Parts: sequence; structure tokens; C-alpha cells
Amino acid sequence: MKPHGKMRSAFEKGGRFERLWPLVDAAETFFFRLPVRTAGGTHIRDAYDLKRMMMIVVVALFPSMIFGTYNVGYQFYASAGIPADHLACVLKGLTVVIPLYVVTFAVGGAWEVLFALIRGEEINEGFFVTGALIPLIMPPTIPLWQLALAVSFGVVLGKELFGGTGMNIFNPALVSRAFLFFAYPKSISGADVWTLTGGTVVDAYTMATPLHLGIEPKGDIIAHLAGNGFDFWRMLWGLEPGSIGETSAIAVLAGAFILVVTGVGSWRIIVSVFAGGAAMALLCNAFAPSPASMLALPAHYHFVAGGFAFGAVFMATDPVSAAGTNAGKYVYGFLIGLLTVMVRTLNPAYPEGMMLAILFMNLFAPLIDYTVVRLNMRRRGRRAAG
Amino acid sequence: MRQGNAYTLIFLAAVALVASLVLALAAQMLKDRQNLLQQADMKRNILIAAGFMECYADADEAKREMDPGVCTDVHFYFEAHMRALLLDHRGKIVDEPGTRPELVDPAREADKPLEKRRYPVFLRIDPVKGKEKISAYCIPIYGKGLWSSLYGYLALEPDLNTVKGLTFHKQGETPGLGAEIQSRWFQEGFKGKTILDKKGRLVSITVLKGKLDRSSPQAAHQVDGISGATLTTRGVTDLLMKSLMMYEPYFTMIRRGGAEHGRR
Amino acid sequence: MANYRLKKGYDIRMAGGAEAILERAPFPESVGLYPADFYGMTPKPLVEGGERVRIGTPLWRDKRRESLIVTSPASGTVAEVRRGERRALESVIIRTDGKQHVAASIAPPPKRVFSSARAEIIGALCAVGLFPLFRQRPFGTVADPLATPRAIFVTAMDTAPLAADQGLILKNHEQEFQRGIDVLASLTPGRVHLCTEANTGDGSPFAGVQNVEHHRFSGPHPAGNVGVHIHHVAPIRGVGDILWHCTVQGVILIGRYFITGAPSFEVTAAVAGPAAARGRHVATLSGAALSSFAEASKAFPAARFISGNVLTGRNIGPGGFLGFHDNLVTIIPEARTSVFLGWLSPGFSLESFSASFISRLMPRRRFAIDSNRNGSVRAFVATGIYERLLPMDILPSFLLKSILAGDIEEMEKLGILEVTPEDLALCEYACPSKTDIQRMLRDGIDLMLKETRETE
Amino acid sequence: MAVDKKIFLSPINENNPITTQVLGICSALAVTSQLKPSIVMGLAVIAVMVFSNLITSLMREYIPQKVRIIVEMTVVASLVILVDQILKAYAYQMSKQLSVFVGLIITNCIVLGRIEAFSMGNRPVPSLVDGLGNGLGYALILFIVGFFRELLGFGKILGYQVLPESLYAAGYENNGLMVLAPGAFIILSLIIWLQRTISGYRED
Amino acid sequence: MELVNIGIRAIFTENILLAYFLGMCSFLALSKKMPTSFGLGVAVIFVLSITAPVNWIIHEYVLREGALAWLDPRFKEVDLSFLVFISFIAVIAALVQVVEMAIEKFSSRLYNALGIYLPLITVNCAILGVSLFMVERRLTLAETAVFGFSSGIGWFMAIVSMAAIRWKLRYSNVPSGMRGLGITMLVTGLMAMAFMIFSGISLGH
Repeated sequence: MKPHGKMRSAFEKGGRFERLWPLVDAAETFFFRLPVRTAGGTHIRDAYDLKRMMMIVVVALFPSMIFGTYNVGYQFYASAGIPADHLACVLKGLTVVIPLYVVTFAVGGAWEVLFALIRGEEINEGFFVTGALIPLIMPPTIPLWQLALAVSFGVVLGKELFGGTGMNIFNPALVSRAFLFFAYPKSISGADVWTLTGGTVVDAYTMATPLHLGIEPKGDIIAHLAGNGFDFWRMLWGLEPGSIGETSAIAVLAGAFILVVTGVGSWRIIVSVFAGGAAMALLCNAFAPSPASMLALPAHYHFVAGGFAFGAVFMATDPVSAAGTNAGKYVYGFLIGLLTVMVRTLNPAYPEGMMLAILFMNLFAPLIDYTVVRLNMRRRGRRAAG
Repeated sequence: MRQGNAYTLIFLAAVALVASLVLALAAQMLKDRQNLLQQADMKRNILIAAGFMECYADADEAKREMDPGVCTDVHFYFEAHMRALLLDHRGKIVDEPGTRPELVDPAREADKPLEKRRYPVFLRIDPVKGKEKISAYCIPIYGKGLWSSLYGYLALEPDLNTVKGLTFHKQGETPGLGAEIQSRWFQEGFKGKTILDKKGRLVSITVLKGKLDRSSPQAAHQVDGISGATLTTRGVTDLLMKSLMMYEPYFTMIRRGGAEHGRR
Repeated sequence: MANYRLKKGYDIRMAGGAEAILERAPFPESVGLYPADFYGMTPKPLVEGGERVRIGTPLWRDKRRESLIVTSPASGTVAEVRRGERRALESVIIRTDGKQHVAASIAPPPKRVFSSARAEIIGALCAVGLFPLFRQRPFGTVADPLATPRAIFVTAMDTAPLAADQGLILKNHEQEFQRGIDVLASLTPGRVHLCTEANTGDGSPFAGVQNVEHHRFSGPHPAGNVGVHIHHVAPIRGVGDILWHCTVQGVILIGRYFITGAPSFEVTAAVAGPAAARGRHVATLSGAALSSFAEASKAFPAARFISGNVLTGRNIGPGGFLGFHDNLVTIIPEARTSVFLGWLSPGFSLESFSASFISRLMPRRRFAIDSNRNGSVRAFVATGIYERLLPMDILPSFLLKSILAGDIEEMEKLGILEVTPEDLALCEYACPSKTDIQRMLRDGIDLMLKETRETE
Repeated sequence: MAVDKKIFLSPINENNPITTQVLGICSALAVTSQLKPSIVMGLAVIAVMVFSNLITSLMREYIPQKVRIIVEMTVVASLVILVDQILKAYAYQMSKQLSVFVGLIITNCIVLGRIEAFSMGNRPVPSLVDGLGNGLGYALILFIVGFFRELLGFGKILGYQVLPESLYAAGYENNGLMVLAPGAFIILSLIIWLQRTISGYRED
Repeated sequence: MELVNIGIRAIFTENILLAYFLGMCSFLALSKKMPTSFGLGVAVIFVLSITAPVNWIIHEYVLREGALAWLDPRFKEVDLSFLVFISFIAVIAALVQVVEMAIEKFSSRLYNALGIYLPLITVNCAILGVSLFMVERRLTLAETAVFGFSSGIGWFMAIVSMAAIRWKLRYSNVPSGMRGLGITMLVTGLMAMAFMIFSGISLGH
């Protein structure tokens, strides 16, 4: 069975639409496992490929996507003080999430296709994961034109100019978010952007995220959070204001389970991010001047607050921008966790630290790898000598 | 090429001599002008706070800045309309001919021992019915924002309670967030607010985290906050209180009618 | 005697293993030799089409080391000297005459096999064309007769998919094997290391072999690769540190020559693979035409004939010839059909190292793997998969990147001297980016080889 | 005269000191968040380059080889001090904005680079032209960076609001990233990309 | 605590290279290979730690307005601050020379490692920049020492991580016009963005 039949030949080499071949090719490889035979090298190949890998990440993101969609609607009705059933919440959420996804994939896909056409290469599935991630790390109120700019920035400057998928130094989704963070800070920081509201907000509703409340706690920090309705269990479940996909640690954990079991996400990184976060939180706790300080926030609160879990599971594990060596992964993850808690507790400018911490460690991942490789060289040198 | 040591030394000496002569000459010639401009810069900020001209970071450059070449205007205005005083920590006027009040740096003063600190005050004098009348008191305000020091001036009406104007002329806060303290809407918000409560105690002005609730009994001492810039606005609240506290002895004296206004 | 338990690696669950029975195959009508089997040699042909040859008649020799020759495994007439691109020698095909005449130039081997007779022994091995059975590390080239190896490794195990049974190869040739080992021992001032599978215990057919240092390896593929053995037993110290290695079959051929006094290229080979009509072991000639013993099952309209295993072997077609170093012919089906949304399938019937397929839960199941590439070629992504498949203290992805960057110093420091493409073949199989890892490594080795030969 | 023209024009485009020669990016980028300081900085660099090239070219026959660099540095440093003094006396606001970066023209490799590469071996007039050309090529990049950073970061050009109010009313916002240091690097990298793609210059 | 804050700011928030663009020329030209970058980075730390305090002393006791009062009260009015640039650059050049000679004399190993980078450092604007900033920010001697050293650390971190990134980028398919300078500049921009994570950190605030 040959997909697309005769039409196809017009796009092949020498055909009328030769330049558009990558488009056809992309569609074909997307829908079909093609009978392309091995040539040279091994005669058989593992059934696993990058597309499979990326699809698994996307599948692992489903819980967060679904919960996030629901939560956007839930927060909308809660802020307005209107009682609403689950279906209403989901429908309201969809009116927000679908446009975000449409814009993200339209803009990101267009750049991807443009660069593939310029280079005359195949269009690859590289944008799938990035595209699935970006809306999930945005506040529900993000203006679409800013999102479009951020996606362009992330895809072009964060990835394509480095040579495309697999060559980038920074995680493109994070570059997009960091771009928004510095270019349009009003849209992605502060207390007002994390809930989609209908204009009026009822008194009982807290707009700010738990981390935002933590900047200047009144009294004991845990009591302060609880006083605003944020106890540990609510934060774990994630029915709270925040970036669309980040609020629910449970949904993220479900995704983490998929990633770790299938071996797509590095458990080394995930575990060491949490270890680093815990270590720094304990250190901060020890130096906390009073319980009424962000420093006193216990580690397990950090884990469920903001984007910690989401970042650890979906962002830090991006194999392209993370450290590539096993030893390096521990260091890389640990420092991400450590930096995140450090920024959250010591840098009042950024109540959320996860995304910037990962971006920062993206920067140092090559150095970590370089060091590990050097150590390997030295060890090998000694072994050969002895 | 000439390589002799003697030649080299003589050559170097000659170059050094010529260079230092030229530079010293230039420095000498330009010094007065430089000083004048430096003072004009500070005076301009004071005039802005006192309400002589508008200056907002979000306004057009043309409206904001006077032509630096015409700085004599600033000096002229300043001499004609402003009177500068120097206070000590008890609010007493001191006479120190060597110190120019407009060049006093609050950051430096804070490092000195209490007795040696100097607090400048600038009075706006307007002729009313042929008599000179004080129409504003300007004081420098200074403190830490989120990650930079904020410098500005606060002008009070003659009742020493109502705010006439406020300006920040130096800051390094987040563009789009903290840097909004230089914008028109933020600074306009202070006009007409009062710093004393009903019993006459200093309460200063608080920058809120969110929007101002006009019905609140505290509304007269509060202004709208900048969304997302909690730390900067908290810094502004702090620095207003601290700066006003320093002048409280002097202001109290005037409010009681006991202070002289010195000469300039 | 030492045991090495290796954890890294993977045994591909492939259907179609050869049965443990040994048959005598009909005498092949033709035999053929491929210069490509002799890495590191630049062939200069010594025969023309139509010329009569006998067992041991030189077919070509190396341009650099003139004593290094490849000889005919059977007597007959040269049917074709095939040349490929830029007139490079591609193969030499001989139509056999059924007789087993030995070339007149062949002298009997030296009687004494002591190290004092080393030069003589090497001369004799070269003359009959058995010397290329030795390959050398670093780089995996055909051994250099002028070099003195620090040690010689004999790999008596093969963990590659559907590999031939080493016990069957040895069966009935124990004496020849022992004699061969003794010859090997005279060629090196160091030791002869015999590496066998650990799990066969004392029941191993190799247990009684004398005059060797015995090492036992256990673990998944590539635990049977000589590169892995060398890495753990006697790691290579530098470009000039030379080790030789030889297969069980090679040792038997050498021993047989020293016992009978005449060269014989009779070998045991396995026929295997999901598309093989009858998977079994056969006794045949080195270089024998596949048509004489291997046939594809009718169930598969298109099949690929591979001399060697599916990871490192060469696609030679049904009309090809058994490779010089190979003991295996693998026949696999060619990929033919598109599968709609194939990458979404849960994967009950797909073989994969990745746990993202349900099949990973079925360790006993065997799969009829075809030649599908299963995806498009992409840039490297550091998924950490390579690192789980190479039981050596080497960072494969960084080694490959240094090759891509052409940084010779870094390649050497990262261990290019310790590996040959076969050691990374499993990484190539599992690579989700479908990159040609063996090709890349080959390029790196070519570059290193060129560099060292220039400085020679 | 044709030679002079080439000396003058080549550094403005295909042999641009910043995008091609990779010289002297240091001190200048920091002041490019707005166009006006970029222009002043550009002019300052041009002035220093022209005069330092001219003066060293005039002295080139007399400078002892050993102390060549010291003499060159003295000339450059003196010129920079002059520029700084003049700025302070005639454009105080601007000199405050440029702060230490005027002084850093001294260590701007392009100045010393051109003296060493050109004016020490050429007659005064071509040296002057070379200084002018390189200075202009350098300033041009500053202008472009400053232009885009001010336009995108503030919506203004030279302090005048150019993006219409209606745009803001429609939801547009100024791009804060452009005001920050990363904005300068990113814009410059894009300029380099564009310039090199057009001129075909490649680096391995 | 103030010293610690100055250190943190100089390394991260106000990284001399990433926030003030100083030392870009050598950063761009010499970050291709790790050993070079490492050597240069160490040399910059070394030289900055020495020149900043020395320049502070010279500024405090010779150049600033009224600095010469310690010689004679009559010099109270003397203001040599217009000589700041030329004196600083002279001090830097001289010190680098002295350091180079000292290293050559005492440790040939260190000289082989650092020697070749030292002459390059004189024209590294980061060195002069740190001295000028220290004047502008009116730091004390202790603060200057910390500031100089930390600025060096910040510069070192930037060039070393850039060298590692370029090592990783070696085989990347970067568009031809972007190769070398362009991509390095872009990475520097993203690096500057990542470093902003620390802006706002201040201990004991």
C-alpha cells in the first residue's frame, strides 16, 4: 500500500512541487510506519524512534492537560462565586486552552516548516513536545499575540538557529517562557494573572498563587497559606490558581510514572531535582529567622507549589538540553532543585524559581558533561597506564 | 627606527608632558561649566517635584527634558523661586557655606554619624500679593527598592501634610514592573494625599499591593500599587516613611510656627 | 581463571535460531571472497579471470605488507574478478572443480611450535593464507605480520543475535583447536586468553583446553565481543599497543594445517533467521556460495541474505558467498507494508529495547524482525540508551560526537582504540534517531588509521 | 582616491569591525538601550578613532618600537579623557547616562587594533580616512541596535513616541526584554546573521 | 553580609560580562577551546583581584578631589580626577607586566599556563571597567577587593560555560551566517537571560 498514490509523484524529486516535498514527507511519516528498509549498518532496527519517544511525553502530559483545562474553568467560576458543575468547568477551560494550543501549534509549526523548507530537510516531529508544553506553562490570561511572539522566539532563537531538533542548548519551551517573563512581565508575574476572571472577584477568593502569598507571610507561613485556603492537600491536587498545567502535582506524578516506566524520562534527573530541593529547603528551614518567613516553608510544600513538580518531570528531563552523562544528570538535577528553592526563598523578585533554574542549568549542562567526560578520560588514561 | 634608550626616555617624557598639559588645560577650562551642569541637573529634579515642570518617564522626551544647553534657565528658575536650607538631625538650620544643599547625597549622609548628617530642604517661594510666600517644601527621598537604590524628591504643600508632588529621578527596577514608579499614573496618585492622621501623627503614605479602595478610611494615606512589583512598592512605602521621619523634627517646629526659614 | 559478570547490553529477542544439528552441506559449485572482509588491507589482485587456482593459490596481496596474502579456499577456475567503483576490487569468484588440490607452492608447516620458531610459523601461515584469520586491535584491522602482539585473544563465545553454537563448531575438532592454541602461544610473548561463556560452567566444551588463560564472561550481548573481553582483561594502552584476536573457527583452521600439513578451509556455519527455510548448522567451505546451503522460506516473498549476524553482517543477496570470518548466514524478511499510525501501536508484536512497548513485558517471546528502519533519521539525542548497551568504561555518545567533530585527540582519549563498529552495533540497533553509528565509528577509525600510518 | 574610498567604505559593510572583525563590542553595547546615547557613543568612538589614527600616523616615524604600545595608549587615553570632559561640560545628562562606558573606549580593541594595523604604517590622510570608516562602521551597528532597542523597548525613537496610542489601546505592550542586556546580545546576533548572510562571510 | 551581597551581585546579577558587556572581545575570540578559556578565566580573576584594590588606593590617595590633603592641607582643592582613566590603564598595564615577570620568575608551570594570556588582559575592558565601577559606586577598599575578585569569578564562569557550550555545539548544524560569532552572541544573550534568575537575591534584605 502506497500512501497518497499518484499525487505523490508531483512532489517527488523533479516533480512540479519538489520544494514542498518535506510537507508530504512529514505527513506520510506522521501517519504511517513506512516500509523504509535499512541500508548498511545493522539490518534490523528497534521499533522505538524519536517520534514514539515524543508521543510518550505528550501522552504523559495528558493528565496535566486535562486537569489544567478543568482547573481553568473551576477557578473562573470560583472567582466569580458562581456554582458550576464539572462539565461547565471543562467547557470553560476549553475556551481558554484550545486557542492557546491553536496559536502555539500554528506559529511553531509554521516556523518549523519554514526552516525545513529553507534547509531542504525533512520536517520533523521536534515541535510536538515543545508545542504541547508551552500552553501548560502559561497563565490562562496570557494574550495570544504575546504567546505567538514567545513561541516564535523559543522556536527560532532557542532551537532553529542552533541547527534544529537535537542541537539546541536551551529548552525551547523554557526560552519561550523566559522571553515572556522578561519582555512582558505584567502578563506572567504578579498576583492577578493566574486566574481567568469574569471581571468581578468575590471576597473569599484568593487570586494569588501560594508562592506569591509566601513573599510576605503574615504569621506562621503554613498557617498563612492555610488561611488563604492553601493546605498541603489542595496544593497537591492542584485546584488553585497557577500556570495551566502546573498546578496539580498528582497529575504530574501520573505523567512521571509513564515517563519513568517507559524509560523516556530520566529518573536520575527527576529524583535528584527533588533531592536538591529537599536539601536546600532543609537548609533554609534551619536558618529561618521565624516561622513567619518563606525560609520556613517545608520541602514537601515546595514540591507541590508552583511548577516544581512539572519542571522536574517534564522540563528538566528534556534529553537535548539536560546533561547527557549519568553522573552529570545527578549533578544537573540536584542543582536545579537547589536553585529553585533558593530563588523561591531568597529572591523576592521571583516567587517561582523552577523555570529559570532549569534554564540556568541548561546553560551549565555542557560544562557538567565536559567535566564528567574529562574525568572519564583521566580515569581511562590511568587504567591504560597501569 | 630609533632605538636608543635616551631617545626613548626623552620621547616618553615629551609625550607625557604634552598629554598632561593638554588634559590639565582642558580640565581647568571646562571645570566651571561641568559644575554648573551638575548642579543644574539636581536643581531640575527639585523644580520638577515642586511642580514647575512635568517629568515622567513615560512622557515624550521633548516634554520631559529641557535643553541642556539652556541650563541657565534652570539656574534662573531655581534662584528666583527656590530657597535651599540645610538642617541637622534635630531639625536646626545650619550654615555651611562649603556645602551645596542640592548636591547632598542622602546615601552618603546615611553613613555618617548622626550629628554630622545634613538634611537639605528646598522651599518654593511664590510672590503672592507682592509678598513672598512659601508654596511648597521639597525634600529628597531615598531608599532601597527591589534591587536598586531609588532617588527622588517629595514636595509638600505649606500645610506640611498634603503632597504636592513626587518624582523619582534615579532607579534601576524591573522595566515594565518596578520601573513604573517613574510613570505618570503612579506619581499622579500621590497628589493630594496626606501624611498625617487625624491626630496629627505621621503615618506617611502606603503603596498598596492592589487597587485603592476609595471608601476605606485609610484612603487618604494610600495609593494604587503596581501589579507584580510588590517589592519595589514596598520599598517606596518604606523609604517615604523613613525620609519623612528625618524631617519630622523640622516640620513639627514649623507646624507649631516656631521655625525660621533661613536665607539662602 | 576469572569471571566477569556484565550487566549492560541487551539480547535482541529474535526468532529463527539455528537448530543445534550439524549437517554436511553439498560441495559448493563456486566460492567467493570479498576484500571488504579484510579491513586494513589494500588488495592488489594476483589472478585474472579464467586462471586455474588450487587451495592456497594467492588471489591478492596487500599493497603495504607484501607477505599478507589471501588465498583460494578451493581448487578450480577463476570465474570473475569483480571490480566496483573506481576499479576497486569487489570480489573474486572461483568455479570449483570438485577436486581438492593444494597449490604446489605450499610447504608443510614448521614441526616445532615454540616461540623461537615464531618467524617461521608466521611465514608459513602467511603463505597459505591463514594469517588473515588474525585480526588486531586497535582498529580491528587484519593483523600485521611484522607486529608482535602483547597477547592473543580467542573468543569462544558469540552473544550476537542467532549466533552459531560455538560448541558445535568445536565438536570433532578439539584436537585441532588445542594444536591451534599451541601455535598461537608461540606467536606472542604474552598470554593466550580464551574467553568463554560463564553459564556453561565446567560442562563447557572449552573446559579442558590447555596452554591458555581462561576467562568467563556472562551477560547480554555484546558480552561475547572480543572488544569487551580485551577491555576487561587487558585494556589497550595506546596506538602502538597491539593485541591479536582469533575466532574458534580460526584456531581450528590453523591447528588443522599444523596437524595435517596442508591447508583446509572447511568450516562450520549456522543458517538462521526468521526467513530461513531450515535453520541449522552445516559443514561447508569458507567462502562457499550460499546457494549450496542456505535457502529462504517461501513464506517471505522478499528476503535479505546476510553473511554474519543482523547487526554487523553484510547484505550479500542469495547469490553471495559466506564471509571469510563468518560462521553464520542470517536470512530476514524485507520490510514491505506501511502501518497506519504505527508509532501509536501498543507494540505487542514489535521488538524493542525500550520499555515503551508492551512487548517489553514478554521476555520469552521471539519476534520475526524484518528490515524496517522503523523511523526516520534524526539528529543525535542524548537519550542515555547507548550508555546502557555498552559494557565498557566508555561514553559512546561523546565518542561519536568527537568523531563527528573530527577531534583525533579527543577520540583517542575517549576510547576509540578500544572499540570497533561491532561493539557499538547494538547502540545502532536501539538508536531512536536511527543514525548510522557503525558508519560513523568506521569513519573515525579510518581517520585514526590514516593518521597513524602517516606518522609511521 | 579610489584607494581612499575603499579604505572608507569597506569597514562599513563587508569588513565591518563588529560583525566581521569581531572587535570592540565590549564597551558599546551597554549604552544602546536607547538611540540617543548610542549616537553619542558612536560619535565619541568616531572622534577618538579619527584623531588617534591621525596623531599616531603623524608620530609613527618617531615612536620608539619598544614603547610603541604605551605611547599609543597614552594618545588614546588622552583623547578619551578629552571627549569625556567635553561631554561632561556640554551634555551632562548624556555623560551621566554613558557613565563609565566613555572611559572604556580606551580598552576598546578596535581603537588600538586600527592604530596597530593601519595608522602605524600609513600616511596621515589614509589613516584619518581609515579611522573615520571604521568608526562609522562601528557606530552604524550601535545605531541599529539602539534604534531597535528603543523602538521595541520603549515605543520611541530619540525620545519621541512613535508607536501610536491606538496600538497600546489595542493591547500592545513594550517589550521589556529589549531594555535588558539580553536584548542587546540578541539583536546584535541577528544583525550579524543578516549581515553575514548578505555579505556571504563565513566563519568555521 | 554587605560584602557577601557585593560578591553575589558581581558574580550573578551584575555579571561584568553579561550585564555590562565588558570583556566581550576576548570572550568571543577565546571561548572556542576549553583549556584556553580556563586559562584566560583564571588570569582574569588573578589580575582583577590585584588591580582593583591597587587602583582604589591610587584613586583614594592621589586622584580624587581633595585626595592629596594627606600630603599637605594646601592640596585640599586639587582635583586630579580627570586623570582617572589614564592612571588606571597605566596601573593595569604596569601591574600585568609585573605579575607576568613575577610568575615567570617563581613558577614556570604557572607561567606556561597563564603567561600567554596575561598580555591580552591589559586590553580586556573588564579590568578597566571594574576599576571605574568601583569609583562610580564609591566602594570601600574591602568592598573593592571583593568586587574585583567576584567580578573575575563571574567572568570566569561565563567564559568556561561558553567554552563548554561551544564544545557541545561543535557538530551542530548552525546556519552558515550564524556560525561562530553569531551563535556565540545569541548564546550569550540567552546566558544573560538565565543569569537574571539571581537578580533580586540579597541576603539579609
